[in-house]
Amino acid sequence: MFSTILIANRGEIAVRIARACKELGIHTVAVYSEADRHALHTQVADEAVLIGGPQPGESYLNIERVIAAAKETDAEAIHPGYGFLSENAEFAEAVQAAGLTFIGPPPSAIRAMGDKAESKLRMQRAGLPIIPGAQNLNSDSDFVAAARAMGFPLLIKASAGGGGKGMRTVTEAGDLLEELEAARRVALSAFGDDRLLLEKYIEAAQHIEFQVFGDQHGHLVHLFERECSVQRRHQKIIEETPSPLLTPELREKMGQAAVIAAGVVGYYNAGTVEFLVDPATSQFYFLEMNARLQVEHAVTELLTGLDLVQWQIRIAAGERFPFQQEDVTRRGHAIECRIYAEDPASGFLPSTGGLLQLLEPRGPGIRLDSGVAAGGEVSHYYDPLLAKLIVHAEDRSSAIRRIQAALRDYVVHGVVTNIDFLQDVLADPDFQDGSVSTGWVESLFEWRPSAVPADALIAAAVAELNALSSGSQLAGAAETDPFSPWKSAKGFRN
Amino acid sequence: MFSTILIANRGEIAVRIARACKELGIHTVAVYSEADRHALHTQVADEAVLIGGPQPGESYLNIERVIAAAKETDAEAIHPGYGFLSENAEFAEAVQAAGLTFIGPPPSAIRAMGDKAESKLRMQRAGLPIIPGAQNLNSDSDFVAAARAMGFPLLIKASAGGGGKGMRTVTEAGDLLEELEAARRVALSAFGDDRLLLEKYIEAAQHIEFQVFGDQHGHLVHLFERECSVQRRHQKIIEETPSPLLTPELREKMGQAAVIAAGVVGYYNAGTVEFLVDPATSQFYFLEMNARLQVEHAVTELLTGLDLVQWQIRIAAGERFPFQQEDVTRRGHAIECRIYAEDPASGFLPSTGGLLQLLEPRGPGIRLDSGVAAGGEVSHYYDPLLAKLIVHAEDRSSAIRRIQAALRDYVVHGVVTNIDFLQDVLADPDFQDGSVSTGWVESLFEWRPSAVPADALIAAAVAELNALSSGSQLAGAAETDPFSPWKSAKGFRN
Amino acid sequence: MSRLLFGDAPVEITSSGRAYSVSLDDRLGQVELVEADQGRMLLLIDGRRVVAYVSPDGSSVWVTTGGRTFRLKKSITAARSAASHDASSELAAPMPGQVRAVNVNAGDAVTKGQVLMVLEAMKMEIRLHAPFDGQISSVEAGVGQTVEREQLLIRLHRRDS
Amino acid sequence: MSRLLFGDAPVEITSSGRAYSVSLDDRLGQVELVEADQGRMLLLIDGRRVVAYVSPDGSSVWVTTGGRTFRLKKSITAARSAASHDASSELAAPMPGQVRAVNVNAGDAVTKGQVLMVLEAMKMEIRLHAPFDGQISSVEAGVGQTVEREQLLIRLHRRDS
Repeated sequence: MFSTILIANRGEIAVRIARACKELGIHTVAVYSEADRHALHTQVADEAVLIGGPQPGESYLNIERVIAAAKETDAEAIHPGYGFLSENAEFAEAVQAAGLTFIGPPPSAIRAMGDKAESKLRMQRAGLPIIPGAQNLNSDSDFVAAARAMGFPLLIKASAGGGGKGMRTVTEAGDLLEELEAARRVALSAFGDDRLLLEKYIEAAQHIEFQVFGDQHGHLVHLFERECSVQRRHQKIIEETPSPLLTPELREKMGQAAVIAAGVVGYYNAGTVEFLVDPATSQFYFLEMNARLQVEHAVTELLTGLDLVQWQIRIAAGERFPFQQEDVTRRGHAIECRIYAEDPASGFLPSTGGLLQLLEPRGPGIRLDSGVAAGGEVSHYYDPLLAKLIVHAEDRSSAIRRIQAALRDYVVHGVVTNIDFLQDVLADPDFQDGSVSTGWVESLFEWRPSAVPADALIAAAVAELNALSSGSQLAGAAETDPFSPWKSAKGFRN
Repeated sequence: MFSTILIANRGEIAVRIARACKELGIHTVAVYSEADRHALHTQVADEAVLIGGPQPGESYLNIERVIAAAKETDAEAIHPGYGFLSENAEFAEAVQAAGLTFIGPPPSAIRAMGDKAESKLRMQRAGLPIIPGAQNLNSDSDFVAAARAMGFPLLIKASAGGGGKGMRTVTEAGDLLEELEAARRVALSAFGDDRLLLEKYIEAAQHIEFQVFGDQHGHLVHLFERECSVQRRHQKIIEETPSPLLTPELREKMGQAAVIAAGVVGYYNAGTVEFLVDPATSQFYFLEMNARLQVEHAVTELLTGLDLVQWQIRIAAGERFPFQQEDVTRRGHAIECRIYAEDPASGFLPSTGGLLQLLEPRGPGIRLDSGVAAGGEVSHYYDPLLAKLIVHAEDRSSAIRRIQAALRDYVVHGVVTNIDFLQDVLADPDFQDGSVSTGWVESLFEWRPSAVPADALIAAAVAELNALSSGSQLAGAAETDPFSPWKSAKGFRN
Repeated sequence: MSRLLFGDAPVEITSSGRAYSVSLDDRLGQVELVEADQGRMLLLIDGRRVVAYVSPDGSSVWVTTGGRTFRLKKSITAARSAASHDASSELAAPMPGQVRAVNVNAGDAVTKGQVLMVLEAMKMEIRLHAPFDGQISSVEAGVGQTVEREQLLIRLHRRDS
Repeated sequence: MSRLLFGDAPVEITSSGRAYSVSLDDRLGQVELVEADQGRMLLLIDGRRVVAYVSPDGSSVWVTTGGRTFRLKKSITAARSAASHDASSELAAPMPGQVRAVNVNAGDAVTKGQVLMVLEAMKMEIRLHAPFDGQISSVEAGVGQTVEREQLLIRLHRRDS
């Protein structure tokens, strides 16, 4: 087993990986950018190395700096988390070339799955159903011709991408060129590669993905599905397992397809095979494979009782994954809500600022993977994910009630979050029925922020009056939480 | 289902019951004594009613006051938690007489199991093995004669008692009268009943108990065992499930015996049947049945995936318990450590004071049922249990590593805790082997507090120097945590 | 008696010790402040127990009650910012970020809804649209530039129609 | 240079800005205070990263480092309390509680180890034993009385032997 691991990430996933390492008795090294000097992930690691400026390209995406930090601290392996360098085959190869272990799949599998256009064709050859579309287009006129042939609505995707970034729905021909242009910009900035592909847009489709897990000795299983149809801007906000709509037969067929997909590219470690399911026909289509740990891995952990991050590390160290397909069992129901610093009332615009007050829910069956602490800052440089709230309960309706109760206890002041929005999604009859498709949030779910209740105005007035009359602000000390890092440190350093 | 429940308890269990109610959509009423005005359990409930002075007899043990509070707030049911009035048949009857529902077993079952002497004889008639002993003794000379006949070492127990209170081991005849006197005092004070019984002391025995659960329609199952052999002063400090020493055959036999024991007294709702197991002979003995929710119920919840407190409420409301014995499954391994405000270096003497700093662990598979918050006070009036740290993992060794890592993250300043002691128990080869018996902590485990490391002295010196030179205390603000209740309120109220 | 304005909601409040009279929407309520902890308040509003979490934040105040969080703008600021939104001829950055594209130059005529500039923040594209038909007076930021929240990006004026 | 005493451990410490020289057990170390948050400090001790949680508590200080918590008594207090334990002729309550039994009266001769009084605190019995062979001078608390921590309960003196 490794004695030291460098975690090449930030936020909640870096914190979560550090905990897995601690439990395995492994020393951890965090890396951080200048914007993250006081971030939670630097505090939970045994060591922390500054690797560059706040722009991702200067730090978290800087392969040389990350590897140099690992060498400096005698790390033997690097865990990339998700996002950043996690699906970068050059990075995985550079890690190996430096004599270190990359905790993830083989670079060849990353490369094979990283090109979304190429991987679709490969999966088609392996017998998996794929969504009709057009790849390897170059000129605008190629795109226009292909789009006309396919018909609208259609989807533009980044060939190199994943996680919904750069993905755009085009409903009429007139918007195509502008959307292509925008998608290219995002793709170039996010993945350093502006190639795009087109895909038929399947309406009312569900996004269902399968977790796969394999070791370096040829053993590969799936760990069941995750239902990820609640999305905004093509990014997931609520995930759950089991999927409320999957029949046992379809689960088995899709699970087998996921294992085939991973096997074709010689996959090992954790990966996720994404499918679109047309509920009208029960037909499923291979969408893409994410060659990394997924944001929503925790629902699978709660459902199966397995610690995926610890297994990632053990498999990277050469251990065998000891469970056969029939040994992996499901119990109860797990749901995750992603807590974003974003304003649902302004088109989910990210919100930045200092966390003036942060009260996080706790209780039986409640897990919170958080990347922030009271007093911390949410900057504009990185993804606005603050935390993931995950619950496990005996069945779906208990799990929904549990996560609703937990969200009611979640207080975040200083940045706008999507917590109230999540509450309204969870309470919606469509969600409660489990009949939500990927377009639901944007096309069917009508959301308005609640009117400000009298209680809130009264509380604000009492607090304000008190601040005025006492001369000191009633709640002002929340801005100098003694447990929040650094606030007081400034005075102390002088 | 009930619309309002009164929780007749305090501390972590009152907080835990309130959460179960919230998830079931039930309004909660807390009760509190004058010493608990600012306690956490009053903050998490929807309402809170002051019921009397700090002495338990004036408040938490005051049947009239508790029932009056329930009537006042239109509560329809009362959850007694554990301890206090939970095993008081008169209370259960008074609740019913007031037209309210008692969330627990029928008063007749509480009464039948409450008399430890009587219940032993009853279980013996039902065919359960019991420990040889003597009941219904009156004069000191009766006790002396019975003790001589049994031989030493022997145990003195309170007839009316439970939870180890008033229990004393006597190793030689000369100590008998003094120990009887002491046991009577404790029994009278704790249970209002000073009758005692004698029992053969089985050396190197293990304490293994079975959770039983039944509904009001005659359906009764067990939810597997809990191994509770790590005890100090006859009180459990670490519990786990599965028991590392139980064979599948013995588990099945004991589970059946537990269901028989509960059935004999017409039991329903949650209860626990305690056994002593002699590992030398694999013989087990019925010890007693606790007619209430157990402190350590959470390990069973994590093992089986069931929410016992929610089921207690649903069963009290008349629902059927839907699981047959074969439907209840185990997964992984769960361990609980009880976090006490007590000083292991001074014979586990309780420690009181204000919580100057409190950092609680969090992470995948970690559950913390806490009854306190930073800034709170630990008084001498009540049991010194601060919180229960419970973990779930794939197997016993992962669970041990997980709880060790969690304890390392647990910071409590202001009262002495048993955290370091627990760490040393967990790291001991005997514990790691799973071969610990009930006398182990006191007879075999040698503990000394660690020597103060240089790092701690250096940190204290730097902090102290800084406080001296700056004129303000470096860490002083930890004493006025803005999130701690009431500290600032005092100034505000003036 | 104090008259406070949160957004467009006027609240009149009078205190005597821990008791307050509050008038809101022509309804008068009696409020008792039972406990106040920095950031957390326990109130009795007409005898009903209400827990609220409150954090002042410059000209705003964050309030959480009943599991919902609101950012209330205090009167004057709120009025000013609403006005500037409607009548303004200045476009400012809605959040910190980097300029990805500038689609117009000074003097260009623009139509309402036209994308004038594209920012990237938190890996997301934010498009600045023309709020009315008009003409660009000046462009204050260039491609690649990092901008702060509220930083002026484009000035424009209404076209005489 | 400051000389501090925690329990019986002397620490000599000199500061210059955020850097400190610390002498302990005749070993000299270089310490840098990287970050200090109220209650949490990040130190570099001879280049090694150490996180410590510190809370002052009157004459004591609580320190957690490496997952272990210590209550360090600052010099003078510590010395005094140790002395009073050994030579004292006064027995005080080790914690707040209630007197359950008083087994002696003023004037009684007692032997070392004899139980003089029984307190109940947190549902636990605490027995006060005679620290030496001696005679009771006075009994300061009666059965049923609630006593505070450090409250005087019994005075006794050594028997001339």
